[in-house]
Amino acid sequence: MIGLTHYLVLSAILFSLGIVGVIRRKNLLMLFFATEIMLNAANVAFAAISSYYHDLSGQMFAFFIVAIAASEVAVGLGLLILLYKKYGTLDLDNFTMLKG
Amino acid sequence: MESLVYIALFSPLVGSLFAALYGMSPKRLVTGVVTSLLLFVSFVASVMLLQHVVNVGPVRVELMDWIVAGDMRIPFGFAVDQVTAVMMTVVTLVSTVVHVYSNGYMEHDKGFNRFFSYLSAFVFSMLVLVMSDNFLGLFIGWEGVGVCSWLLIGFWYHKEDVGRDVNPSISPSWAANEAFIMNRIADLGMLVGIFLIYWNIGSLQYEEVFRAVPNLDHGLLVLIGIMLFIGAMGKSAQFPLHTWLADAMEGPTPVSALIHAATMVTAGVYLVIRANPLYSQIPEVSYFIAVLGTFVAIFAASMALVNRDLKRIIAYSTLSQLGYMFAAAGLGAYWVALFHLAAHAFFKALLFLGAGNVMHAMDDELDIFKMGGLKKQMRWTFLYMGLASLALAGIWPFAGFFSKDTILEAAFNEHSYGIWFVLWLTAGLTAFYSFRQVFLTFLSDERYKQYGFHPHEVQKYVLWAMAPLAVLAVVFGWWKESFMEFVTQLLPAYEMSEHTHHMVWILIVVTMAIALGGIAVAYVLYAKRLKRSEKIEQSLPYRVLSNQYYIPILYEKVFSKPYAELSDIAWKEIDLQVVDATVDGIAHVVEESGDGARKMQTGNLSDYLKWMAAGAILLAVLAVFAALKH
Amino acid sequence: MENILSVLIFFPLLAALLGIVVSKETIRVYGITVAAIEFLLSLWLWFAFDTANGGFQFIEYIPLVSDFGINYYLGVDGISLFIVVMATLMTLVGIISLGEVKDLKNLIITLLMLEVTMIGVFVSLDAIVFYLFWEFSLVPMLYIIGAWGGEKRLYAAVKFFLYTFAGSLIMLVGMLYVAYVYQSVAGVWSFALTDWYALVLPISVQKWLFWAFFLGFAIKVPMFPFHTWLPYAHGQAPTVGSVILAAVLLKMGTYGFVRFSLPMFPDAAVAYIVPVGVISIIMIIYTAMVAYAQEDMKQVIAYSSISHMGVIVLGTFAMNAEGIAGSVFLMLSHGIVSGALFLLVGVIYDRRHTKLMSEFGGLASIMPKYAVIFGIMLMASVGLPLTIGFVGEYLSLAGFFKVAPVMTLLGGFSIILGAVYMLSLYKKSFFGPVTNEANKKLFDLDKRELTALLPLVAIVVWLGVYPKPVLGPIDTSAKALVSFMHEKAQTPEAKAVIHVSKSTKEAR
Amino acid sequence: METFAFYLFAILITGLFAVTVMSRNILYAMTSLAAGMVLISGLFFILGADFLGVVQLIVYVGAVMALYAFGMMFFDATGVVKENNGSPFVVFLLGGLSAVVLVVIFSAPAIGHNVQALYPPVEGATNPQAVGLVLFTKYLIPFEVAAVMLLVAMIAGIILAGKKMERSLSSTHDEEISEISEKDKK
Repeated sequence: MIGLTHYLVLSAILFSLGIVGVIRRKNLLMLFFATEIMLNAANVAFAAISSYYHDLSGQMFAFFIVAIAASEVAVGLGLLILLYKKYGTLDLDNFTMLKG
Repeated sequence: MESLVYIALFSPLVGSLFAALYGMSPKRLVTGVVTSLLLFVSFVASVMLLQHVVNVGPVRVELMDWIVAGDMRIPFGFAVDQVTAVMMTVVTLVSTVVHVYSNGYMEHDKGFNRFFSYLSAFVFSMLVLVMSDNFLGLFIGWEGVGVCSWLLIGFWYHKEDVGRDVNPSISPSWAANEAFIMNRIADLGMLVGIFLIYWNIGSLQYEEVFRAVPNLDHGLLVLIGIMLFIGAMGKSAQFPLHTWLADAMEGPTPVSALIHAATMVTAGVYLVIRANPLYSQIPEVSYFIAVLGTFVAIFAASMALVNRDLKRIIAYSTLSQLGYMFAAAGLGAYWVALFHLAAHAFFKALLFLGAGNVMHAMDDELDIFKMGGLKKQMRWTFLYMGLASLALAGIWPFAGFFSKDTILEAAFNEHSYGIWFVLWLTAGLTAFYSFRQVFLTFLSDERYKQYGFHPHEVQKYVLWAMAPLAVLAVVFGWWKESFMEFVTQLLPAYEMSEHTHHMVWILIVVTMAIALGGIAVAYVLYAKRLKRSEKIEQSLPYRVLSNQYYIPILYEKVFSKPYAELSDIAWKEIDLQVVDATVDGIAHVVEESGDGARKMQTGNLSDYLKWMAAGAILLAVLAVFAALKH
Repeated sequence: MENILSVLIFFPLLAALLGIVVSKETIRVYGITVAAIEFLLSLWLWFAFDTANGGFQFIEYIPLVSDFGINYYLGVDGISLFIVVMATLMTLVGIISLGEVKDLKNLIITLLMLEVTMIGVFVSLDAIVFYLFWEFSLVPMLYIIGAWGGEKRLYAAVKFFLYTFAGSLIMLVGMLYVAYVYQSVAGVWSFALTDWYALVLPISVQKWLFWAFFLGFAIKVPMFPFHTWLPYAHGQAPTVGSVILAAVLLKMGTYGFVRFSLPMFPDAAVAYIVPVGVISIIMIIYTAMVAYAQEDMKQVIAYSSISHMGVIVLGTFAMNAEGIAGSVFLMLSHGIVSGALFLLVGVIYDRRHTKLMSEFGGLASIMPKYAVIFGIMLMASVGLPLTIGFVGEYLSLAGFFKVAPVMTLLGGFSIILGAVYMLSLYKKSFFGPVTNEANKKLFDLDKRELTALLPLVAIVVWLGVYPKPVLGPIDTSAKALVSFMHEKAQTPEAKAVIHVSKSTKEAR
Repeated sequence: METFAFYLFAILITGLFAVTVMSRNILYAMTSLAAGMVLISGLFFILGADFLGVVQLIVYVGAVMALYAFGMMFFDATGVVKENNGSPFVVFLLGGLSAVVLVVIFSAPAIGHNVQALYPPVEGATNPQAVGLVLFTKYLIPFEVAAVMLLVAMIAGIILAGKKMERSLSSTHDEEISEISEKDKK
């Protein structure tokens, strides 16, 4: 029988995959992909909790997360395009303006 | 009578403020004249008060409250009783003479007006000191005279510091600071004494304190007595706080006459006399005072034996005479101490003023080896100084004879033969060094000629001004009986035992003999001409004496220098290197760690994300442990 | 004029804001006028003050955050009254003394803001309001040092700020804890000092809180070994900054002892007389020695300030009316005297642009008026009777003698060592021949400088001869404080040490 | 059946996302991401969150992936991405650790069993109906805010990636910008 824990563990694994992607990849686009994975992992957890507790709040949160993900992609991609136009690359190693 | 008290007290202050108005302008005769007149007014008022006290009794006035806090209530209260009346008369008389004298002496000085301002301020402080009816009021005067003495010793402040071998006092400003600081050391003792009195008796009024003294614990009284005496030691330049007095001779000579001979330095004696109800309860402290006084008497006299400096010789003799006074007071003969104090004020002031005349004539030269034979040019001065020296040496019928002889009698009477013997010996030394000085200055060969001096007598009015002192130096002793009757209304009477009465003539003869002997030795050695012997001058005792037992050098080596070095260490090594460095070190650690942490800021987003992930994991782990704990 | 205290606080604030639109030419007149009006207002406060009443007067109370018991709660008693008057006086004197300074307008506005915070500290009876003013006072001073200071001004300003700030944070923790304890006892929050006074704390708690407050105050005082910010601050601050810093800001620390530590933690205060006394004595003797070693006139006076503050702390911990009244009076006298001394050093610095004593010598011959006023202030500083310095020093030491005679004897070294460094300063700079050519053409004090200095000279003499108008109200409040402490103290040892005056007992 | 579906989906999603994270080719990465998201919607359906599943399909797989696809046209992203992936040790340590910790946390039996549902699904309504009821009553304001946010994001996307992309408005001075706009008016 599949319980809540199964879903949560799956969500945790997916989230960690996202973390791996975020810290491993240097291409900004790939970073975006990894963030999407993390967001989806959260969604899975929310949906599962919502379902097992019979409470729609979880789905609501998941729903808003989807909205945020969409906005993020829209703005983020715009920024990425600007960045690419300006520097011709999306490799993070080339952006070290914040160096302290 | 109240108004007389205020007139006597405040006219010097008015004079001082008046002169201060012209303090920065060039010489105006009017300041000298006005202050002298006001001093005379004060003197007249003092005499009238004296008369009033003789005929009617003590006067008490209270001006206003000064410090009121907690249970402490200290008024500006003034009481004129027998002792105060005597002191006031002596102080104002000598001050008046010195003021008039200074008009001549300071004639060509740039700071003429300033000088009179200081001088009158001093008299005011001295009057506050003697007239106050409580210990803190006395302390006002006590510190006030200290400051005026500082101002006056350092009067010629523009002089440069020179080495000790050129001038043992280094410079007027140095001597002034030395005097002030030494007095401060003693004042701390005095303050502690005052605190002890306040917290154990609850008042600082003489009346209440002395009323309460018999009921107090003996150990406490000893402590109070010692503390107050420490204060007295500073002001009266007793060993070991004596070095400032000789250096104070850097001040103008009238100042030396007034402050460092006649009045201020006797304040310590006055304090002991004033606190006689206290000191008569603690014989061991009194005996210590007597012994110390005796020691200082011979100690100072020995330094005077070889000194070549006209003023320093007199300064040492002052020190020595102060020792006599303390000896008398310590032996319980308070009225004798007061009597000697008054007599000493007259003849010592006269001696100093005479020395001032000589300095004036010799263009401020002080070395008596460069003088000699001055009696031709300075007949009156010679007369005055001769009289004063006779009085100092204690020759009948001059004032010093009566007072000093009574002190010796008292010592004999107390069976303190040691004290008697030392004082007796000192009498001989005193006679010797004072006449050594007189002979070397006024008789013997005219050595000044080879140094190109052209001595001349001072102005007539100056000589006239000195006359009252000269008269008193001669006749004051004749009033011994009436003086005793008067002051013993307040002070304990001192009765000689039968035995002493029998011995009294023998004592007088013995004392006179040694005094005359001293004069005779001085005559033989110095009256004809100055004979200097290399061998004696190179001998160890001579060098020890002429270097004041090396005490000033010792103080410099033991106190001043180490203090300065320690201060430097405290600042440069401790304050900057330890205390401040610790503070800066803490700041540095913060800064360094910040600088170290800066390396995390590579500017690469990946690294930031790694740090973030690590932080998030850390938080999650913490959450796990927190959950496990519950 | 029921709300005179608010007027005193907000008038300079408004005036400072208005000052922004005042033209540069008239700003000096404007500043002097504002400061003078403020001073007159504070004088009015003094005259309207009921001297027979030892408690708080002119109380104002407006709830700010009533849920947490934070209120706009003001009031003065005899202890704070004169510090307020001195703060307004020294600001006035400071503004008058300003010479040709760059950016005068901003300086005057900053000084007025500083005045706001200083008065706020001394009149607020709510811990939070007190703390706000306490911290705000750092900001104008930071600007004054940092913008108008000497070469190392940034270092000095930052050190001043961070050091005092760190201390007061610990004090804040203490305050919050007291409020917390109050809440747990009374059920409601309150930061009102009068409520806190009524709170009897367990002795173990008192001891911790005592040190928390102590650290905040001690750094401000500044007590050894937290004093090292002061020489830098003084050394780098412009004259007017040093004047205000020495005269008023340092007093906030000792005032804090009197206002907070003593009535709130009487048992702890008694228990810690010995450590506090030892620190004070180290501070008196050690800084006096350091002062003697200095080469810079201003540093001598800066270190002498620390030394004198030691005597003030001794008086505060005397636990009797004599000592506390004496220490409060000494706060005033030290404020006026050290303020004047800093002004005097500023005078010579304006002329020669150096403060090193070795550069001078023989100034008494060239600048006699200057030398006279310096001399008077010097004598007041070393505590000569009949000057303002003596009364407070004497009473403080006399008071402390009751609790610790031997320590008082050591503390009394201040009168000796004070004379040593001050006289040596005077001798080095004023006596001796004029050796430095540059000094020969110096001109004496001008009218502006005399206007600033002569009132201080007058006060020094007046309060030295007749301190009663000031000492009286202080004494009344000090007596009230001591008898309050005596009642509040729990341990018999503390009750034995706290000495209630006979007159108070009789009145009861 | 459900068990089988869950494990199938779980393994497939994990595998696909792992490809996304590891792949050097952006196109592969994107494709596997899209596929993974489709499968996630499958999970939603299993959980009975029909509406969310549909939204997931439309928004993620439809809109977002389409956006990425369009976005990629701007980049030279067809080929292999050249990256300096740093030390894999740190990466996998952190990733592994986070996985372990999260799994530990989530698998812990600490989850409450008597949780009161705040907004239980309306009896008898289908999932989209129930969602609609809650969304337009209790979550109306957040919903509107989200809508505004989407609008803002849309405008921002257009502005950022829209015309005059050859000029960077954020890194030019104010004067230059006004100059440019004046030129444009002419």
